[in-house]
Amino acid sequence: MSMRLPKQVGEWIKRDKEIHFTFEGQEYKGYEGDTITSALLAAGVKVLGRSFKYHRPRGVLSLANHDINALVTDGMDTNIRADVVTLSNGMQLKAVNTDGGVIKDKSKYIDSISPLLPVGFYYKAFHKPASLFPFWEKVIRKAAGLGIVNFNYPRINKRKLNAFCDVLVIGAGPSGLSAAISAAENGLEVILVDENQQLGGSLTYDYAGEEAAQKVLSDLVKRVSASSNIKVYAGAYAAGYYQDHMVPVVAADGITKVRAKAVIAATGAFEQPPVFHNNDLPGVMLGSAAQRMMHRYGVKPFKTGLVFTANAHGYRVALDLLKAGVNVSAIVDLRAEGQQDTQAIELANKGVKIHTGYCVYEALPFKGKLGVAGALICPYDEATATADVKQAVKLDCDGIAMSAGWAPAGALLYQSGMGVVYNNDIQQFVPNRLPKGVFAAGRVNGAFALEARVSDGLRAAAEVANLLGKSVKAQSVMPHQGTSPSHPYPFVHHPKGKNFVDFDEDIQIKDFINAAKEGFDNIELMKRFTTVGMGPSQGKHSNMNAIRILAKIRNLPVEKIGSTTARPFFHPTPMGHLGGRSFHAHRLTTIHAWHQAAGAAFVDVGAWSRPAYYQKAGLSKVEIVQQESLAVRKAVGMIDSSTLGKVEVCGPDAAEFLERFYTGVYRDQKVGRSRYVMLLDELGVMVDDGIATRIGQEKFFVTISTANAPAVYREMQRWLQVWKLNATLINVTSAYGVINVAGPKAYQVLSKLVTIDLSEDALPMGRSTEAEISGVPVRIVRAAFVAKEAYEVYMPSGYALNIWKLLLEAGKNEGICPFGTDTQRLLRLELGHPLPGVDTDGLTNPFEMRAEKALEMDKAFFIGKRSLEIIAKKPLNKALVPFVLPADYKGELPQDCNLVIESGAIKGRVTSVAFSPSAGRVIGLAYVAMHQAQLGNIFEIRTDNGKIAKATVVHAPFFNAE
Amino acid sequence: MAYQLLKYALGGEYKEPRFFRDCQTPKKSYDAVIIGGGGHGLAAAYYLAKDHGITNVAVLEKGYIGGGNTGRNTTIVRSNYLTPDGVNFYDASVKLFEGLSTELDINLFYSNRGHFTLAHSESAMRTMRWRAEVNKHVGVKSRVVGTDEIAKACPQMDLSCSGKSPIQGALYHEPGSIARHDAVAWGYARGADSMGVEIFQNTEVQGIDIKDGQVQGVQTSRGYISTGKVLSAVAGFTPRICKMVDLKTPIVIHPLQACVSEPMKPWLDTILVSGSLHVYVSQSSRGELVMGSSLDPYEFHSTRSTFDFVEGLTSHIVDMFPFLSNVKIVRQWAGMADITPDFAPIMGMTPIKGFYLDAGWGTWGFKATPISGKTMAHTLANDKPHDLIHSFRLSRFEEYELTGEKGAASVGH
Amino acid sequence: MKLLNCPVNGVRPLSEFIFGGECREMPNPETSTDLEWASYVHYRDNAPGIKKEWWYHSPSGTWFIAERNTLSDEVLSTYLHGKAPAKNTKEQSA
Amino acid sequence: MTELIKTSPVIGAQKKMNPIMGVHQGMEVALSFVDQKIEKKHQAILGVTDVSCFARFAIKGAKAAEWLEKQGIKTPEVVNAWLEGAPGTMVLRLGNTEFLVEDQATGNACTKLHAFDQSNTQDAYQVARADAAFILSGSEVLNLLSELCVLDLRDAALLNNALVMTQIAGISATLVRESLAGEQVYRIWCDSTYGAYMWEILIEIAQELGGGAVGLTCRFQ
Repeated sequence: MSMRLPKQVGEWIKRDKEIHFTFEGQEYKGYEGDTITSALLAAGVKVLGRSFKYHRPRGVLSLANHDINALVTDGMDTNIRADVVTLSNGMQLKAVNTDGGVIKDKSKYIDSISPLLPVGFYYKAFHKPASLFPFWEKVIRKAAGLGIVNFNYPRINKRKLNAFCDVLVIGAGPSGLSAAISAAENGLEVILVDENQQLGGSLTYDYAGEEAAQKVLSDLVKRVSASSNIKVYAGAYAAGYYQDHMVPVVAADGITKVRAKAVIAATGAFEQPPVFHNNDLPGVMLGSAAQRMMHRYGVKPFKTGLVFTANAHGYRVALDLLKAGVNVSAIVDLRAEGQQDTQAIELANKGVKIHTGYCVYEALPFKGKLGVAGALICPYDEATATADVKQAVKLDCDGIAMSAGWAPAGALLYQSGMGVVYNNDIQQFVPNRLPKGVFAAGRVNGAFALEARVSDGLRAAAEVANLLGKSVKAQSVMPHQGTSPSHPYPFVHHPKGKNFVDFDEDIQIKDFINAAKEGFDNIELMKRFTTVGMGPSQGKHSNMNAIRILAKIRNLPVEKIGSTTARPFFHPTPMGHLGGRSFHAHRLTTIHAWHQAAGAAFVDVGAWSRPAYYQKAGLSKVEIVQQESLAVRKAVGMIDSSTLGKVEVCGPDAAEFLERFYTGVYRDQKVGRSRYVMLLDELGVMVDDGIATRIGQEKFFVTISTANAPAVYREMQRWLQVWKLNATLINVTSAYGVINVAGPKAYQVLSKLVTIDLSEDALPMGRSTEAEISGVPVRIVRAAFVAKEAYEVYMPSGYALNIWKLLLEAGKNEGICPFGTDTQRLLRLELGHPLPGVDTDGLTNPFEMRAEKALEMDKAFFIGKRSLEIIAKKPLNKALVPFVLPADYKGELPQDCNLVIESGAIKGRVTSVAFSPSAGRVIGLAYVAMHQAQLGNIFEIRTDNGKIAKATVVHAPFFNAE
Repeated sequence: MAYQLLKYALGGEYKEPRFFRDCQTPKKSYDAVIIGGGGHGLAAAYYLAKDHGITNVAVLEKGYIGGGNTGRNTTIVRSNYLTPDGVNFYDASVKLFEGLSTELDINLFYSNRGHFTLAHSESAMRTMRWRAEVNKHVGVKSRVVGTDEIAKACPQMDLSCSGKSPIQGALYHEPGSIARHDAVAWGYARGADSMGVEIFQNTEVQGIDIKDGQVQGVQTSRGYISTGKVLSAVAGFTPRICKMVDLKTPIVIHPLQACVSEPMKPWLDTILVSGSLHVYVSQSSRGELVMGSSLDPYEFHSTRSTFDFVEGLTSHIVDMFPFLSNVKIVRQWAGMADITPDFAPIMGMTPIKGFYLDAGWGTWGFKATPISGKTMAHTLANDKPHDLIHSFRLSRFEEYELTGEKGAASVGH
Repeated sequence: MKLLNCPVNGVRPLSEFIFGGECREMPNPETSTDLEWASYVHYRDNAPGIKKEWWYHSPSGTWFIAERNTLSDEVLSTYLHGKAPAKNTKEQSA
Repeated sequence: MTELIKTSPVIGAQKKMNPIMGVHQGMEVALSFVDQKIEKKHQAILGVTDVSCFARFAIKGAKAAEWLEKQGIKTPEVVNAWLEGAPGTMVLRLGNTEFLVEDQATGNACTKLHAFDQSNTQDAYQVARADAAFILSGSEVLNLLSELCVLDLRDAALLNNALVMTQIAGISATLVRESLAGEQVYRIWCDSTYGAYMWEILIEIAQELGGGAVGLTCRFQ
C-alpha cells in the first residue's frame, strides 16, 4: 500500500517523472529525485536489508548515510547505499548479504543462536584443535563480508581536478550557508560543499509542523545563487582534511582536490539512536529520518507511531508527524522533567499523550521481526538508568521515531588536529582548540537553536575574513538556552539484549559490558575488541553511544573517556575515484618509432622503454640475441644508446669537480681523450660508472648509466653546492642522441659518412673527435664497452632518427645489424665488463669487484674514499670473477643469481651468465670466496633444479680467452 | 559448532576473566623493565616468564597495549628474505606463529594464504631467483613461478596491470600467512600477566637512569622504578628512548601508511605484493581488503594520513584489478616505521650495560613478533645475544658489516 | 598534500620535491678516526626536533635547505645552501 | 652533401593520427590534422599544437644575461619570468642564471645566437636542449590544466609575464600564458623524450572535452 503523501512544500521529488525499478524481483515505481530507499518506503516496503552478523531484518535508520541497513546490488555494482543513491529507470535491485532473499534469508537462524556468539567469541573458538581451524576458517570467511564483487565491473577512470579558494565551507545548513554568504560579501572566494543533492541541511526537513524553516532556507539559497563569489558543490562530500587545508571533495563524476586558505566545518551533527530492545526493527527510525521521509520525499514513515525522545527535537518530530497525518499515539520522554516549550504545549493541546520519565522498554516485533507491532513502555529512572517493568504498558503502533541526542560530525576537525572539551549544557564534545585557518560553526560547534547556528556561521566567516587580511566586525553568539539536545545516557537495559548500539556490526550494550569485564576498558581497546565503529558507517551512529556506555561502566565523566581518532574517509570512497586517470609517464628516444616498426621487443629501463632485441619470425629470444651478437663480432652492429645519462661539466673547476666526485684522475686528462669514471657513495659502495670525455680545457662530457642518470645528476648538483666550485652542470641527456656502431666493419661503415680519418692510428681507443654527418655536427668517441672496434656517435637528438637511417643504408653491404640491450648485455659480458646493479648490489665495494685500478687512493678526496680506507683494513671475503663452463657442458644452463656452493655452504652467487657463441661455451661473472678466486680454480654452481655445474675461473675477455 | 562456544549459551552471567590485570602502582623495583606494550615487548615479557622463569617484570606502555605498529600493520607473516640469517630468523618466527593460537589459547586467525611477490621486470625476476635460491638452501618453501601459476592462484588479476607494467613472474612463498594482529598482543599480554608480569598502560617513560655505564632504573609517569635491565621495544619511538641514554643509531623514522576497503565476500585467497607498483594486498577474515604501500618519502615522527598515499595506492590497485573501480576505501591510517640502512632489525646488547635494544623493525616488525620476543628474552636472561640475532647487532654499522638484505634494495625494485 | 616553499620557485605541493635527508657536516676525512667517520656515515640525529634537511625541487632542479620540525612537520624556513635563512612565506609564487 | 632534417619528438605519436606532415624550421612536424574546420573548432574549445620545431637557444651561467644583452637580446629582470626579447622571440628566464630563447613563428634571433661562438666565454655556457613544446588554447584549457597540474593557473594567480617550472601529468615542465593573435593561450615545454607521452595525455583529455589536435598551418595561418 502506498505511503506517499500529497505534495509537500520543498519536496525533492518530481512527481511528473515516474521511474520504474525492481527490488528483490518485485516491480515498483518511484519519482525522479527519490532515493532507492525513499521509493521503496513510499511503496510500503519496510525491510530493506539484513544485518552483517545476525542477519536481522533492517529498515530505515537515518536515511542519511549514517548507517548501512540498506545496502543493495544492481547485479553490476555492489554495496550501493540505497538511502542516498538516487533512483534511475530500470534498476534491478537486491539486498546484499542475504541467503535467499531479504525476507526468506536462510541465515536468519544466526539471530536465534546469537547467545553463542558474544563479543569477541571468535577469539575464543575454532582454534582448538589447530588442525580444524582451516575448516572453521572457510565457514567464517563465507559468513564474512557484505556484497559480492563483480569481476566484470568495468574499469572507471574518474577525473581528478584541482581547485582553489579563499575559504572552503563544508556543510550547507543554516550555519554553513550564512558563513558562505557572509564570506562572499567580504570579498572572499568561497567553495561551498554539501553531500546532499540540495542545499539547506536540517532546514530541508526539520519543520516542527510549520513552514518558517522553508522561508529562511529559500532566502539563504537565493543569496547564495546570487553571489558570484560562491561556487557550490552539491551532492559532493568532503572526504577528509589533509595538511595545509587540502580537502578532497568527492562527487559522482570524480574528485576535486580543494586547496583553501581557510576551512569552515559546518558539518552539523548525526542523530544518535536511543538504545532499547529491538531498536533495530524495520519501522523504528531516527526522528530526523522520519522528517527526511516526509519533507524531502513526501513519504509517510508509518501510520500509527510513537516518538521516543529525550530532547526538544522529538517534539518537533511529533508535530511534523501529526502534520503528515500520522497518528501519534504517544510521546515517550526519558526525562522526568520532560519538555516545557511551545511545541510541547501545542502537542498537548492537539491531544498527544506525553509520558515523561518513561522509556520504550522494547519494541514488539511482528512475525519474523519484519516490522513493529507495538511498543512496551514503562517508567524510567534516569539516576539509575533502570526501567520499572512491572508498570509496563503496551501501545499499538507500526513505527517508532527516536530522538535522544546528537553526535557532532567532527571527523574532519579531528583530522585537522582539533582539541575538544565536553560541554555539559548540551552533553556534547565541542572544539576548544583548532589549528590556524580551521573553523567550526553550527551544531558541530555546539550551536543548536536556529538563530544561534546562523550567527555562529557569521561569527566564523568574520574570523576567517580577519585572518585573511580583511577587517570586519567580530560576531558574537549567544550560549545555548533551554534543555540539552542530547541525553547523557539514553540506554534501556534489557535481559534479552538485542538493544543495538552499532547497527553495522550488530553490537549490543552487553557486548561493551563484557568487553570491559575482560579488560578492554579503554575506548581504543574496546573499539578493537568489540569492532564498534569499524563498519562502513565508521561509527557515525555508534561511537558517541559507545563512549557514553564506557563512561558509565567505568563510572567516569564522558570527557575522561575521550574519543577514538576519526580517520579518513568521511564516507567510503571508490578506488576508481581516488586513483583517477592513473598516469604512466615514460621516456622514448627519437628513434623509438623506428624500433617499433622493426619489431623490437621492448624492456623498461628506468622510465625508458628500450629495445631488448629485434624479433625475427621462428627464432627464440636466445637465438636472436646470439645472432645479433655474432653480427657485432663478425661484421658490424648498432644500438640506440640515446638513453645514456649525459652531463656537461663546464668551468675552471670542472676537472676538480670530477676528481672529487669520481674515483679517478682527470686533472691531467687531455682534450679529446676519454677516461673511465666510477662513482661510490659515502659508504664506499659502488653506485655507477661511465665515461668522461674532455671536450675543452674547461669542459667535460660525462656519461651515466641509463637507470641511474636522474639520481646521479641530482647528486652532482648537490655536491657542487656543497663544494662551492666554479663549475656549471648541464644535463644534456635528452639533447643528444647516441648510436653505438660496433664490430670489425664499424670503421668501414662510419667512414662512408664522415670525411675525417677514423683509423686506429688517427682515433685509437679512448680518443674522441668532432665530425659531421650530412652537415650535422657529431662527436665520435672510441669506447670499448661492447667491442674493441666500437664508435659511439653523439648527435643532436633531433637528427638521431635520420642518422640512424643513414647508418643502416651505409652499412647495407657490411650487413649492419641493429641490436638491443639483451645483446648488449651478452657483448659486454664477453668483454668481462661488470654492470652496476647487475654485477653489483647495494653493498658491493670496488675491492670486491677487483676494480682497484679505477681507484686513485692518493687523491686528497673522493666520495667514499675514507670508507674504503677503513674497508681496506678488513679481510676481503668475496670477489667477482669471470668464469666459463666446460665447452662440452650439457647440463642445465645456470641462471643469474644461482648460488655458488662449497661443501653445503653458500659461498657466493652468479651475477651474469650466458652462452657465448663467440667463446663457444657458457661464460659468466660470479662472486666467490677469496680462496676460490684465483685463476684456474674450479668452483660449483647449483642450478635451478639443484644440479651442480663446475665452473673455472678465467681471464676476461672471454671470446679470445685462449 | 565449536564446543568452546556452548559455555556462553549456558549460564546467564558472563564469566570471562580479565585478559590482564589493571595495574596502577608499580613496585619499587623489577628484575627487568620492558618499555613498549606492543607485540614485541609483550612477547619478550611472556618468554622471559615462560622460558626463563623471570616473572618480576614490568611492561610500560605509554598508550594502550598493541596500539602502536602492532595494531597498524597489514598483518602479513612470511620468511622469504635474502640472507640465510634473515631467512632463518623469520622462519623461526613463522614456526612459532603456527603454534601460537594453541599456546596462547586465543584464536589469532592465523591464516595460511601463500604469498606472491610479483615481478614486473627482468631485474625483479633476478632478485626473485636470488631469494628463492637462498630460501631453498635453508629449507624454506619459496620458488620462482611463471604467470600461469599466478593466474591460477588469482584468476581475477589483470596480469598486464592495465598494460602498464606486465607481470613476468613471481616469487611464490608457500608459508605466507596473515593473522589478527591485535589478538597477538592480547594473547601475549594475557600469557605474561598470568605468570606474574605486570603491564602498565598509560605509563610513560621519562628518563633512564645510568651509573658508570650500567642501567640503574627508569623514571616514569608513575614514579621511579629501579631495575638493572631495560629492554626498549618501541619501534617508531626508538630514537626518543635512545636519546635518553645518549645512544647513536642509524634508524630514521618514516610514516608507513595502509588502508582498508569495505567488507566484501571472500575472493582474494592469496597475499599479493608488488615491489615495483608499491602494493601489498590481502583480504582479511572480515572480508576487507587490507592494503599497504611503500614508506612515506620523508622523515616524520607522527601518524597522520596523506591523500597522496591513497591516490597512488588505489591507482595501482585498479591497474591490477580494474573491477575494483567502484569498491570503496573505508579507512586509512599510518604508523611510524623505524627504518635501518640495511633493512634488517637492530637487536641485542648495546654499549650500555643492562640496556637492550629491539628496534629497526621498519616495515617488517609484525611477522617477527614471536621470535623477537623469544630471542630478546634469551638475550636479557643470559646477558648474551641469542645466536639467531648475532648479525642484527648494533655494532655492525661501525664494523661495516651491514646485512646483505640491503643487497636486494638496489637490485631492480 | 603538504606545501613547501622553494626559495627560487615559491610555494609548491610536496609532489614536486624530493627529500634529500638530513644536512650534516662532514668531519675532516684526514683527521677523523675510523670510528668518527663510521658514525658520520651510518648514524643519524634521529630524535624528533628541528632539523636542517636537503630538499630538491625537481621541475627546476633546485637543491635547498629546509629547517623543519620533524615532530609537527612545520617548516620554519627554507634557503639555498650557504645562503642566509629567509623567512618561510606561504604566498603562491608565480 | 644534403642537409638532414630533424624530426619532432612527438612525431611517432602524431603519425598515429595520420596528419599532413611537412618541414618547418628544419624539422618534420604535423602541419594539419584532417579538416581545417574541425581544427578551428578544436582550437576554440581545446586545441593542442606541437611547436617543438620552433628554433631555440639556451644559455646558463652567472654571466648568461650579460652575454645575451650583448647580442641585443632583452632578458627578464626577475627570476621565473619571460618577455619578448626581440621581435617574435620569447626570452624565458628559468630560475636565476639560465635562459631559453625561442623564435616564434615570426622570430629569427636564434640563428644568429647559434652562429656566435662562446667556447671561450666564462660563466656563460650554451645549453644544448631538446624540447617538446606545445600551445594549448580554447575555452576548456583551464579545465584540462586543473587535472594535470596542481598549481592555481587562473589569471589572478598566474601573472602575464610569469613563468612556472612545475609538474604537468607528473613530469617536469615549464609553463607560461601568452596572448597569441588576440587569444590567451598556454605554452608548455617539457623534455623531448617525454614528448610523446605528454602529447598523448593532452590529446586524450582534449578529446574528452571536445577539443583535439591543431596543426601548425591552422594555428598560424
